[in-house]
Amino acid sequence: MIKIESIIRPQSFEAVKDALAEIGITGMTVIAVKGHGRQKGYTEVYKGHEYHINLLEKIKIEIVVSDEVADQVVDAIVKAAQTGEVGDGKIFLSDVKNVIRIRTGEKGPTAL
Amino acid sequence: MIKIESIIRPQSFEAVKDALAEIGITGMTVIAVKGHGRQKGYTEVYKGHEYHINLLEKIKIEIVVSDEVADQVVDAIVKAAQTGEVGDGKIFLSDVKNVIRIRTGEKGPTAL
Amino acid sequence: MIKIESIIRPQSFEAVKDALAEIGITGMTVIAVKGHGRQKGYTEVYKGHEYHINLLEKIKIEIVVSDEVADQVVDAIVKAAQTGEVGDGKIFLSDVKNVIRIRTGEKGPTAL
Amino acid sequence: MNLSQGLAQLVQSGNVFFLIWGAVMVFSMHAGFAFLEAGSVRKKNVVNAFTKILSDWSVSTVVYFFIGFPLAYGITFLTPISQLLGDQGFNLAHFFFLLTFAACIPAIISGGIAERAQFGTQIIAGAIFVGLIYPLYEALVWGRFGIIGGVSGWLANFAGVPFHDFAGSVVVHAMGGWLALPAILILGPRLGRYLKGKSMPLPLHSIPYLSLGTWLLMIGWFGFNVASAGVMTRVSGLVAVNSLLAMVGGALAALVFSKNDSVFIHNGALAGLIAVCAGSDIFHPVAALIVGIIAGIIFTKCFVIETEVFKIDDVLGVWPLHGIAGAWGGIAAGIFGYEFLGGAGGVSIVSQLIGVGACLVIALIAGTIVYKFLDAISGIRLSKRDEMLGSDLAVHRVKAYPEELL
Amino acid sequence: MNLSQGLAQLVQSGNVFFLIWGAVMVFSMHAGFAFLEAGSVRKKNVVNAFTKILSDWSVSTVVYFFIGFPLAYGITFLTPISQLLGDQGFNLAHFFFLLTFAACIPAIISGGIAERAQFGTQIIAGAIFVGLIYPLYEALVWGRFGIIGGVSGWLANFAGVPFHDFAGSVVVHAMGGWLALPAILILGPRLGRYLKGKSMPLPLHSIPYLSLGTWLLMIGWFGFNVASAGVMTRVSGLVAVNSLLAMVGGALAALVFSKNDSVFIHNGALAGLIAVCAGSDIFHPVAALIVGIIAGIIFTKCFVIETEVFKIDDVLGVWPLHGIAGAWGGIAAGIFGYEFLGGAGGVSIVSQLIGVGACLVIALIAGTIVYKFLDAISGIRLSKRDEMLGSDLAVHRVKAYPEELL
Amino acid sequence: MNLSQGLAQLVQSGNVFFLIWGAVMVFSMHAGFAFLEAGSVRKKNVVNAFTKILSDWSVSTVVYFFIGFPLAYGITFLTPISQLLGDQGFNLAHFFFLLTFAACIPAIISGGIAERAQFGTQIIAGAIFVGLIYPLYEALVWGRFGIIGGVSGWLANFAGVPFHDFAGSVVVHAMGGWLALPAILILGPRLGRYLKGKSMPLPLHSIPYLSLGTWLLMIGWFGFNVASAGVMTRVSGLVAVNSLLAMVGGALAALVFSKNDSVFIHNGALAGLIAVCAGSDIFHPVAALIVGIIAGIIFTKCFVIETEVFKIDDVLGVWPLHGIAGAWGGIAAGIFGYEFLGGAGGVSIVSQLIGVGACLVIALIAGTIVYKFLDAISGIRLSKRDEMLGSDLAVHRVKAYPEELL
Ligand SMILES: Nc1ncnc2c1ncn2[C@@H]1O[C@H](COP(=O)(O)OP(=O)(O)O)[C@@H](O)[C@H]1O
Ligand SMILES: Nc1ncnc2c1ncn2[C@@H]1O[C@H](COP(=O)(O)OP(=O)(O)O)[C@@H](O)[C@H]1O
Ligand SMILES: Nc1ncnc2c1ncn2[C@@H]1O[C@H](COP(=O)(O)OP(=O)(O)O)[C@@H](O)[C@H]1O
Repeated sequence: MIKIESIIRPQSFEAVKDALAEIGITGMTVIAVKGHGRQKGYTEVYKGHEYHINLLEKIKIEIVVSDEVADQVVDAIVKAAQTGEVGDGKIFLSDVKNVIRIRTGEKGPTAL
Repeated sequence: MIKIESIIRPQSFEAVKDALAEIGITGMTVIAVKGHGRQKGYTEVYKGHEYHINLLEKIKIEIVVSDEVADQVVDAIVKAAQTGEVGDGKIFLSDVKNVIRIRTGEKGPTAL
Repeated sequence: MIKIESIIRPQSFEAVKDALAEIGITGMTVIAVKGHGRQKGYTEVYKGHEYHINLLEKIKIEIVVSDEVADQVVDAIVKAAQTGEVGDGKIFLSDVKNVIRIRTGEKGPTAL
Repeated sequence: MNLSQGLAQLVQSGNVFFLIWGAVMVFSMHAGFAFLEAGSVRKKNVVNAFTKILSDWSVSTVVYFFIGFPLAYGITFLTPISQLLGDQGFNLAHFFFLLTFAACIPAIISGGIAERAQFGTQIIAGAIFVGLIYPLYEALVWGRFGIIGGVSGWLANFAGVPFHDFAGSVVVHAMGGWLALPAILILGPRLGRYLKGKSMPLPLHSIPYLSLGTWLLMIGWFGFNVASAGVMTRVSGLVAVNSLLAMVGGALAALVFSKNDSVFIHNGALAGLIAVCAGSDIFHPVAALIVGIIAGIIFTKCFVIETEVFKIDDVLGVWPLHGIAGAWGGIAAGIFGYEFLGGAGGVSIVSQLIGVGACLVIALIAGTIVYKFLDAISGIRLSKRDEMLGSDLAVHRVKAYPEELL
Repeated sequence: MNLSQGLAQLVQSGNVFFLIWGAVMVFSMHAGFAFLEAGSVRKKNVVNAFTKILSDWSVSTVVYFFIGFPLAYGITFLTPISQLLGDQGFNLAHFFFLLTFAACIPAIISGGIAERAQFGTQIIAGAIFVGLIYPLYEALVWGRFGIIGGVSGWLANFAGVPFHDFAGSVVVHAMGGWLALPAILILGPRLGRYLKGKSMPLPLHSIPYLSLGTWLLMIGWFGFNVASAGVMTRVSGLVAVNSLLAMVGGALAALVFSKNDSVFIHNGALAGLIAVCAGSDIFHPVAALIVGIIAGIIFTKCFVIETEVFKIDDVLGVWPLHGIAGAWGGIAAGIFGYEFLGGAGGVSIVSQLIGVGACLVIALIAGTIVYKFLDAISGIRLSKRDEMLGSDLAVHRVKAYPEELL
Repeated sequence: MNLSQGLAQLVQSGNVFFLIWGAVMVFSMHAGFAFLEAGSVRKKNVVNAFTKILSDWSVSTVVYFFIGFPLAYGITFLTPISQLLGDQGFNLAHFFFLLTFAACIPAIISGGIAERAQFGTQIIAGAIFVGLIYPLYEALVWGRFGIIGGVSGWLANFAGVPFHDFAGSVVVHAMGGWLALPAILILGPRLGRYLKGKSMPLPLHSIPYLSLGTWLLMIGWFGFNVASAGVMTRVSGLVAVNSLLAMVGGALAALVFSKNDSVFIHNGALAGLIAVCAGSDIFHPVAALIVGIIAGIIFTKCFVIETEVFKIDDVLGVWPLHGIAGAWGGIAAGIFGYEFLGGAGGVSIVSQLIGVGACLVIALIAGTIVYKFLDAISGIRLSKRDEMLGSDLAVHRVKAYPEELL
């Protein structure tokens, strides 16, 4: 099984969720994060003192799927989250050895 | 070493923590997340406009342990977090290549 | 590619960010978490009832890099985040199979 | 217009303005009730706190206007407008001021039963209290029956002097606190509050809101007590300063006895204010300070005993706060009101004890009957599912911070 | 000093104090506007809400002091201090009180155009309204022209009695709401508010702030209406209680019609208060309750029609709230003001309709011209980038909670 | 009762009511101090801010009642109640009003030393200031010694007219600000505030709380200045409008000079109010506007110089705000008070400079001695561990939002 971690813009989240639903993916875990990358930040001033901030609000979506559908999921996310401007985010793929559904105790891909 | 990521209901958290303490696990990292799955959500109304919300509050616990104890940890979590109703959550297992304890610089399983 | 997850004290964050910038690492994702470990917590009193709290505020930094630079990154973090007292945190390393840059669709190490 | 007419009109204008000022001050205390509750519950019941207090206020206004006030004072406003305007609307201003007291009853109860009581039935219970039960006791003490509080009522004849409750330690606060007790007991504790006999205090949402609520209450309280003079020509600096000293006495006592606990210092200030109402017109300032100190200790100790020993889940501690500190205030008027303790005299400890006792009996009986009845008819507690989801989403279908995370 | 001088001086002092009290009450409503907006927008526009309201207030003060008030009443303060002090500063106190009304105009508009309007141009628009447009209509109704509202003005001659707007349902609220409408339309909806014709309400930041804002408004409103008597010797308990009953009527109607919605019950209370201003001195209390109930229903229904059917992105619903409920208040004074409906009489539905109509026409024309003009000159909307980043960071370079996460 | 008695009683009632109104207004400013500080510190010191302000208030009340007020005015309240009631408690109301001023001293200091000062020693320092130091200077200016401010005191003889400080720019604000300076210097900056000589401003918790605090202060300030008339019969619309214009002047100047900075516009409004106190009864409104504008610029510039150039970690900027703008207010009364600048006259720049100078000297000396002494005896700063943990958990063992994340 594969874990797909996508870091996207908050404003793309609704579109990504819809795109995933369309291809039948509903299980996911969502986390509010801050991202740092190439994207330019903004200036903050606190009582006369200027800062440059480049930790920006992002949304992280974690989805574990069976190996076969991973590519399809990645494509759906890329399509929905792409604006073409720096800061669109990244997707990381990694292996998951096992999954357990707490409700039933089931293990393996069927537990997804 | 194995990383155990469990997504559970917030109200199960205390019980899970106690169950882990009983088997000697105290190291863990806890994150407030939102989960989307089979569990039914609820309706929200904002100024006369209805929404169906199915991003629900969940707690994610990340625990890295040596391979031997992983099963025991999974069992403890399942037992403590199971209510039998949709939404109990999932546990994902994956490999961790190395661990470093920042305080000492130690590496490998003994750094846990 | 390798994913470096570091759990550090909030007050070390600025120093770690600077240390990473020095070695040319700017891509990272930051999450506010709570940590539980050996570090002593504190007592909280709520309306005459005492609690012992040992979930402490931590910062989690996730960085994905190519295999070659991983060690350098780990060293930089350890150096910047080390105080020598319990609670400095941990670094976990794990494999990442693939990376996609959403903006361009690029895949693999060059997408980092 | 001749001079004496001019003066009379000015007196009347002053009195109307004075009462409206007082009424608005106490009205603003209701925002205080709302924030105190919103700060003291969990995030999932914050919207409910705000909606409940405003709904209770609104329903109270209607029932007290049409039923409660006429019942207590024999004055109705269903008369031609010319009559209402006759005294520049003094009677209406008086109604407004007294409404702000009456409406405290559901606001007090609200804090005790928070996080698990149904919205609808609680509104009905509030309406019954403000329309009937409270005006009944009010009529006995301040109003047209006067049996307890009238200068020529039964108690005045029996004990020499009538029951003295200048600004409502007993009429308002003890009544509210002792009406809340049966409600709290019948409802039972919130889910998870006591696990296997162990007390597990549920964490509160926000100290800043709790503090804001307390400040709104403390500020408005000076309207509560000062305007209880009824007319501007009887305004008294003593009442203001006694209120002040009891408030700081309660705050300091709670601070010391709780070892710097923030929740207690805020509630301690309120306990002092609650206790001083009854005798604020007749205490010496030093006595007011002592009355407040004792009230602060009462709350600090009784709240812990109530929730930890008796395991009564009184969320905001309204029974020790309004109920016990209020009763203490009624009794204190019968102690420090005596001239040999520096007071202005004209009180009797016997009258005070009887007056307080009557309040407690009425409140306990009425509270038990009303809540048992409503429970039997339609249930007074949220379903388990709704309680877990929180009343914000279950009843009002909105969260306190709708924007939060996505 | 002889008695009659003493009395005269006391009357004057009372009047000055009364007006200052009222002015401060309404001043505190502006904190209410700020919190109502801060609670109703998204987190990224919260700082902007606070800064805007305080800036608007400040600019309004200056322009109304130097231009608006002199224009409306023919009184200037650029005279020697001895003259200003002649009447214990009564004229100055009067200015202060009326300023608090005038400054409502930009505060009302602010809530409708939130989250996408430019800071600078909006300040200028506000200055034009408070300096010129509002005083013009004010002069027609309350001020020196009196064509609409004067006892011997044109309308009084035409319809028998002048237009009656005791405390500004029309002069203040309808004016503000109908000035906001063109601004909202010219600006267009916020990004993402309507996607492919689908309405996607943007979640609000905080119900507690929304509630705090509402409470500040409700409390201060008693200054708004009561002190509209102008002098203490004309204070009226009826005005206070009518305001109260309309407020709770609006709240209860909104609660029922929205099925326990927290946003609506708060706004419903405000709708009731807005509607009752005009006739609060002449309604029977029961009529005030009805006027409020209708206002509560108006807001609940019209807001949904406006935003869901007409797809007008009026963030806080200021057009239905101030605009429509305000106009309803003006008309209601011409209905329930009649003696056969329990009112005090002296009104004419014809005058009310003409007065309201004049307000709407002036507001729509002025609003359209001013915003079109400013849009042409310098643009009135934030750039897309700034709107997405939020005006807090884009304009004020600070977030509402600077400390949050790192 | 004959007419002249009736009038006298009405005057007295009005005066008592007026002072109580003013006292309650200023009391509510203390909620403002609490929120201003809570918004300006980091989350881990929010509970401490609330607890500190309420504790300081409570201790101030007790020491000023028993020691400070008797010291300054020679009036004690340890007399029979009949005597206290003789004048309808006017003296008590007067005490209440002046207490609200005295209690500003620890509230002002609190904001400068936030986030690292010990709770206990700061309470003691506050008690010493409110019980002894402040009443001493108060007695010199307003009270029984009158050397500086009395019409026949030393300064009046020396410079022709006494020192003029109508509502406490100097007596209250400069005193507070200049007492805070030594405390801030002795404590040193918060951990991490200056790293290797680099200024690293610590992010503040919440602009909404900062704004709420500011609004509470702005609103209450009209009680501060208006009720400084002392009796209702001397109420003045000029004082109210001068306060208003200085406030908006300060706000607008800060807005412009800080380029739309939200923290500065709020503080600028306060700077204007602080500066106008002294001469609000004698300035022409246009002068008040100018005085406020200058105060707004003073704060905006001096705060940055203080914290960035001198590297003094004055968390809320109380020294530039209360200290410098307050001193400016005292001096401004000696400029714009002159008749040729539109003022009402009766001032002397020499008197003003001497009065201000005396305040600064007393404050600096007293502040240094008290804090050095307390530091030597028991330490005035939190331990490093406690400071890092935050005073909420270290001192009060509770977090501002106990419910947050688990
Ligand atoms: N090497 C990395 N490791 C972890 N997260 C990263 C990394 N690089 C980028 N990110 C995340 O992706 C987000 C977008 O990256 P950025 O470089 O700004 O834009 P882009 O992906 O379009 O080049 C960042 O804000 C950060 O959260
Ligand atoms: N494929 C998945 N990937 C990541 N997280 C998931 C996945 N499926 C479920 N989750 C997480 O587990 C939670 C519970 O899942 P849900 O389907 O609601 O119940 P159950 O596990 O009882 O079938 C979800 O809210 C989500 O956080
Ligand atoms: N086994 C583990 N799995 C996941 N996170 C851990 C684990 N052990 C420690 N952590 C994280 O690291 C933090 C520091 O650990 P702690 O034991 O307190 O100190 P130290 O690493 O100095 O021994 C913890 O608060 C927790 O967030």
